[in-house]
Amino acid sequence: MENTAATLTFEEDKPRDPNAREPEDALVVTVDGYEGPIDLLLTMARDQKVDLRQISILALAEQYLKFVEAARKLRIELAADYLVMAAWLAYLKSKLLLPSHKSEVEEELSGEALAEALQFQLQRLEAMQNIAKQLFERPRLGLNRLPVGRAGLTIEAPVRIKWKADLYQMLDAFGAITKRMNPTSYDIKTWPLMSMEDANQRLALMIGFLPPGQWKSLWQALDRFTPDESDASLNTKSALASTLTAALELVKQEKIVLKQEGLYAPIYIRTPSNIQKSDIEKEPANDI
Amino acid sequence: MTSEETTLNADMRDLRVLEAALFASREPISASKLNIFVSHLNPDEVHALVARLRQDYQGRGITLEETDSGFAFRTAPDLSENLAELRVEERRLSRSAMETLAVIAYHQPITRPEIEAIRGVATSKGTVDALLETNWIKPGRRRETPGRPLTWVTTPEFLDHFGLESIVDLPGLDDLKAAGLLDRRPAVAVTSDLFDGEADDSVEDETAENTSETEAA
Amino acid sequence: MTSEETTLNADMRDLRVLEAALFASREPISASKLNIFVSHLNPDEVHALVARLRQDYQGRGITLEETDSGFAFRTAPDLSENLAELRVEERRLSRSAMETLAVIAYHQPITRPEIEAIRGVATSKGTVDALLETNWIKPGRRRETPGRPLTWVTTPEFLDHFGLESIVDLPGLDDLKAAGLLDRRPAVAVTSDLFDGEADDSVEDETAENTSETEAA
Repeated sequence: MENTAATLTFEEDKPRDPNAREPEDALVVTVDGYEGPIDLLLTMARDQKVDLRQISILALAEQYLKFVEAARKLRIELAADYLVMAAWLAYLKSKLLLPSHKSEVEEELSGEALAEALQFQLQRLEAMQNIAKQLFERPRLGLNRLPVGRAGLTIEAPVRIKWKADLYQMLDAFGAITKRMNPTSYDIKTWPLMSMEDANQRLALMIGFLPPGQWKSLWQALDRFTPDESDASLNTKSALASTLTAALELVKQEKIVLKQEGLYAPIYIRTPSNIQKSDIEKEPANDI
Repeated sequence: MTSEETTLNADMRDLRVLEAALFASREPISASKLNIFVSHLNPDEVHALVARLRQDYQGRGITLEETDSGFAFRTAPDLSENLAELRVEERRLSRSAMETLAVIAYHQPITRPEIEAIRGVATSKGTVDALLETNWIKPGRRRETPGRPLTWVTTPEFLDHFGLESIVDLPGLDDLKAAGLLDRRPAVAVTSDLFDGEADDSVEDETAENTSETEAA
Repeated sequence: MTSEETTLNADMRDLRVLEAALFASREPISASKLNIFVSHLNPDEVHALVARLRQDYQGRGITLEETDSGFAFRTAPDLSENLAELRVEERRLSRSAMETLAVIAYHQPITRPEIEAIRGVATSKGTVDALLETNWIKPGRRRETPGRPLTWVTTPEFLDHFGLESIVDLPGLDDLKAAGLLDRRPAVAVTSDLFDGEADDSVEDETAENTSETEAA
């Protein structure tokens, strides 16, 4: 992390000039071929061509945020977990840039600690990707090492039958019965609405994506959790409604906390600072 | 194989290639086909190598034989009585037997009418016979209900064959769904999804309950 | 094979029987199963014969391999380019399936949420399905934590396919362990140990326990 401190620059983003050619236009915005945000981050980190242990997490966060910004400009809808990562990195960036910032919440992890965690995550994933490559380069059975075949046995003996089945076949058969006996749906065209189930899944994924602790005291506007807040289509409206309902359900389960400063004001969301119920009750009164 | 001069020989690699090819092939290989594996050699050279291979295996447990269709390694004829154990024919279960096995595994102890209700088809006698032959299922206790129907359970051989430590280690419905093996949502169904979720839970509970029964048995 | 004294040896027949049995089976044969073919011998004697067989085939076109599931003859890896003709069709796995396999192999037994935490992405439907189909992974025991989640482990077929004698022979395992990179916990939990020392003891214990389990396997 020493390195991160060295590369800290306390500069605000320059005011945007609409006529200037933005450098991130040159950025190739595509998430095809990435397994997820961590994989994308890892690819960006590799492009820095330094050892992962020496990498500047701050620079990496900035690169990722630029990428997401460029994607938004091009109206490319990013999957929820990419947006969660962006929100988290923005938070991390602010913590790294304001290292002395006193946290309102006790036990909040420092920016360095969070950067360290991300670095570990990247190292671990890189190790797994390298290992996967190594594994498949080994002399494999049937490709580089051929099984010695039964070229016909000259044996005079009664044939013994050996039944053979594998677990996959059995599970597959069981799945087939369940599928066959529970025909669910008629193929009816549906409105382009975000269902409660979708919103539930999406929100749960976004909340659950990061391990507990990383989101401490990170208030996020609720509409960041909807697919695309920029248009006023029926789908967007339904998405907001469904997401709010899903969020309320999660509040009930004490998985998140909501906050609204006033009537019609934006709604904010974050994970509880602690799992304990007592801590949730300590939240300001205007929490829902 | 022990002789030093053989190992040191220049065409040892060609010999090894032919040896490996003959071992790996399920069917006999003709002389001309063998030549493809060592294409830089002429047919006479290939024959010389095959002759040498044959000599190498003289007196071993396997011999190199020449038949009408080509060359092949075989177990030495004088060992047949010792190898009777290996005269095994692998057979695969039919789809319906596989389904029945899966139902028994997940719902045991289960009666035959219950199996039929779950699968939605009558179980043929051949299916049960085939399963009994595998030794993967056996009759369990009779159910203490009118008619005292016989139940079916899986055997320790079943666990052994499928590499499971216990029946509770079978993946649950959620795991199957996650693996894509139970994807029963081809079209979007906005509200019915929620009810489906509940239905799944109840099935899961039932499975768990039945499983503990099995363990107690 | 040319040496007279070998042929004359008293246990040559036993050696030949084992050789023929190993040749005739496409799948590995365990030491105890091998013993059935030469039932008058004790396990140590069987091992000695297998060791001798293995030596006999040193430098030949096929080698006697040993894995957790037993012994099997396979063609020598250095001949693979010459035998391309005989290769089976390769089942291509997606990058995510390969990555998931590596995560399971090196962190086993591991639950699905743990796999997802390490990969930083939800496992897509069908990835586990594809891996199950290869028979390289199977469900392990359920973890004794709330919800009793299913764990995943690798199979003997996995070892056999990648030519590993056992799990501890996975490439780079020791280095990864020494670098602290084989930790199934979320990144924050791992690194926050350094900062607040408030590690989740239960997870820690379990990790240690499971690690030794893997080593023992």
